[in-house]
Amino acid sequence: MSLLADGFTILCVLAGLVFFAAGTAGLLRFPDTASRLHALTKADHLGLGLVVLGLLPQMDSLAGILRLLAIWALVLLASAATGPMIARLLRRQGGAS
Amino acid sequence: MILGLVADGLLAAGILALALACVATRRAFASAALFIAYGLLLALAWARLGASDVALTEASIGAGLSGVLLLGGVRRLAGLAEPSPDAETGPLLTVLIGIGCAAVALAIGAAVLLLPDPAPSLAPQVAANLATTDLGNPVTGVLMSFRALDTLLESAVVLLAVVCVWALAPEGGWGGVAGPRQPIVRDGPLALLARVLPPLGIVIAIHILWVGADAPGGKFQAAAVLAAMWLMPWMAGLAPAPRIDARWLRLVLAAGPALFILIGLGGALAEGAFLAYPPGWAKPLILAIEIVLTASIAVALALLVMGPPEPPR
Amino acid sequence: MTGTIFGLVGAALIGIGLFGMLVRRDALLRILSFNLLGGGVFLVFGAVARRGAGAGFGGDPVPQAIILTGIVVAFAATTLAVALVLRLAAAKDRA
Amino acid sequence: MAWDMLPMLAVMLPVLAMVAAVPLGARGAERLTLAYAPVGLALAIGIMLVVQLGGVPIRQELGHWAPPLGIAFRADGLAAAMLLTAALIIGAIAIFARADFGTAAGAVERRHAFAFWPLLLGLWAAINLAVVANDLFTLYVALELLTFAAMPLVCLDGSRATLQAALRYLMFALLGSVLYLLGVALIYGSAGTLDIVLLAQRVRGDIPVMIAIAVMTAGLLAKTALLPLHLWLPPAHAGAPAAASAVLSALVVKGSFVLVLRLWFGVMARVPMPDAAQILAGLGAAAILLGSVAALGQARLKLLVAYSTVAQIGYLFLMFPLLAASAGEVAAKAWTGGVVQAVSHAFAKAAMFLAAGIMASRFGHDRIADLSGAGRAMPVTLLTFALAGLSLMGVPPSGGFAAKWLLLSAAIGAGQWWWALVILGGGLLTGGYVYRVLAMGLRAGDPAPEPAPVAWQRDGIALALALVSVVLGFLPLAAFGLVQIGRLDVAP
Repeated sequence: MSLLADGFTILCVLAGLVFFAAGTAGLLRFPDTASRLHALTKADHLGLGLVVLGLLPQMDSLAGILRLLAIWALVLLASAATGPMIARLLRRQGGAS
Repeated sequence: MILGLVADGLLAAGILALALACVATRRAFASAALFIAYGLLLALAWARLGASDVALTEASIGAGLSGVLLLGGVRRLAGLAEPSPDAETGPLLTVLIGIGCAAVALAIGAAVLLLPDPAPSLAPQVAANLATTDLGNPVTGVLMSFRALDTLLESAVVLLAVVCVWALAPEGGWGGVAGPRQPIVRDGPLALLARVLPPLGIVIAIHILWVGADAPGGKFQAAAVLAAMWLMPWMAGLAPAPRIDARWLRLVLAAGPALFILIGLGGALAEGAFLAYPPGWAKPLILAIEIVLTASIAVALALLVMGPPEPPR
Repeated sequence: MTGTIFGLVGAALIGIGLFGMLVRRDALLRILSFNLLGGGVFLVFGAVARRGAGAGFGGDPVPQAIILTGIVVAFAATTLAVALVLRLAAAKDRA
Repeated sequence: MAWDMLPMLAVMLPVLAMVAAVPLGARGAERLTLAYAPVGLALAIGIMLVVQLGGVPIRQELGHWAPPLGIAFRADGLAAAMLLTAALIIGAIAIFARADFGTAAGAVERRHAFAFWPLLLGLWAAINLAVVANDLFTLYVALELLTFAAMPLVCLDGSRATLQAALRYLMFALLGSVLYLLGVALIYGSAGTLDIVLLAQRVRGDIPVMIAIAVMTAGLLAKTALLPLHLWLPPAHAGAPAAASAVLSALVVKGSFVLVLRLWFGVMARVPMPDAAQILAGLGAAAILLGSVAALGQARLKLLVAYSTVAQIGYLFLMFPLLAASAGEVAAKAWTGGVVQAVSHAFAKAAMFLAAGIMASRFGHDRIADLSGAGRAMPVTLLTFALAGLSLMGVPPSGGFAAKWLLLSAAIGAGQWWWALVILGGGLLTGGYVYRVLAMGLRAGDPAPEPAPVAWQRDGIALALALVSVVLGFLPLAAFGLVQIGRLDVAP
């Protein structure tokens, strides 16, 4: 059981890290702010989601599980708010990168 | 072990790179943004150093509130359209200062390496005496009992800082609301955050305060979160800043330090030493101080970020 | 080991922050540098705390509590400096 | 008996008053300050008596936690002298400042009136804490409290020039405190305690401690404004309102100076550093000579007085090599001389700044060249300036004379005659700039300015402070034995 859980954790966290790496690469390599933003938010949501998912079986209490989920939800909320704000700023500045 | 070292090395490299970038760039906005990232990495470093309480404080105050403050400062300074008239430091002087600073860094590095081994530590003494305070978190024990004087004085320093910031109010601003007027944002992402986040944040702050007695957390971290939950609707124009001459505001500001001092003086009367808690009363008294102090510090931190009152346009 | 690594990072940050404070002419950049310098000093203190780990604690709690106090005081100092810089710029604007 | 509570009360009551001042508002804070001033003075006198009669420092372990885990207050003779000095000067300033920062019954609260009183109380608390705290980190908090209270006093009038001076001061002060804190970290890492008495027993001259002392001293010198780190002082002290200038010059720089003493002759009591002490005194000598010359060249009275502070701070550092190189009676003379210099300069400089302020408000300017007629129009003010000047010059009998004579004979006794030459040369230069002002004031000038309604109390307070600085010189030498009590560098 614990072997299975550990395997699940390792797989999920590794997959999450791949998304983080992809997001970071996008941030560095993409030409304009809009697509950078896109790469960052999409990849990070999935990356963090996978990391949180992977860590869930490692928690030994309900409180820990709730806290992990709360972290994920708060990060989602924050980036859901900041992404459009940056995009809006971009539009106001005339789309300059 | 090896993995830990690699993590430490990466973290160290990241912190140094961000700090260098922060100093190298001449654009204040970029510098402030880099500083926030630096603060967050620093919080991770604190976690690695086994100092979770400090990590929380660094993330909330060192990176969070300082970041808001600095970014806000950059924005408002740009609004004042003040071209920096001062000349840059000359290249020769820059090099000389650089050499001097490198020498200082090397000397401090050498001092760190030459610290005695085994390191002197008060951890055993804290562990031995923590039981008398009924607290489980040793850092809270130090802050509220063994070295309670520092915490008390610090709360007074924060209050004095509010007086200082207010003392910088321009002519005609006295008696108005703290800080610049914020444009009202009715919809959009900021308005959403400003409406959704505060109830959540307040719950989290109370949680951080409550667990602080036994786990990482406590009044400073909780106060920083509470201050942020006030600042966000303020920035969205949804929650007005208070008038600085409001009686309730000044009473809340003063309540925490005043209660702390009065309980300390009570200890002097009852137990023969300032800040001595009567046996069995340590935890309830500490909790009472922490709760009131959280309110005072939260208000003070928010007012510090808002800035001095300004004359109406 | 972790303690020593971050102690050395702290020493480097002190050099970087000091350099920024002395070389930069823009007041806000100086305040930022002051914060870098402060972060370095706290890290050196953190290294000291880490080295003193024992009695079941991950670090010596006394310096940890001192750092906590120090971070709050440093923040208060930063707000003061920023408020002063803004006030000065506004005074220049009017002049 | 609970005499051990006195130092704690001398610190915590002004903190409590400062906290209460915020909700009380400008008028309430003003009355609270004036009501507390005699209490604070009584506490200081009580501490002095207890220390003097008992012959040992007053100690209290806060919360019954003994160092190294806990924090102790320790009021020795030096602390008692500084507490009394602070209580007298701040009490006098509080009365003096009512005309500028008072609020009439029913009047609307004004910004500078709201700010001044809690700042003054905070400054008082910080000075008291800086002299009685025995823990290096508590002293750091005291330094920050001092900076926060002093900085807004510099720019209370809100003009561009004073804001600029305040920003420069703040940058120096913040750099100074963060360097001090760095040293605290290294000392804790080396010795595992921050209690000065314990450190005096534990510290040996190993490298981390020496580096710590070096950075801490550098930071504190920036706050004390010892040449070449003095650049912030003249604009800051000259631009502030007279009452604020007086406390800044008289007391604030002394706070960080006492910390240097605590480091060199407390923490490092067993580790003499004669070479470094020579450097420190060399900077002091340069400050005396260059500061006095700069004062001679100033066109404005308040700047002249501020540069005089730069010079007088220099004298404080002459005691370091004398203490490091000698023991017994010679060292005792050097110690007493340094402390009496700090105290007598505090009174003389407070009086001088108040007198300069009274003249400036009467004339509407403080250009020295246009002060003719001051002697006829305001004889008491000019007399105050002259008395304070005599003490600064070191003319007998005055507190300044006692200080300089003690330092002089300690220099001869320690075989370091060159410092004696500096003291004499500094006295002559001081005479020069004081004479410049007096000569101009005594010249029968244009029709004396209209007798503006300057309250006689203000003149009286300034004169009283100047008289104290002179009367210190009449005290029998034995009275100064107080400041020897509790010296850690001679403890067994």
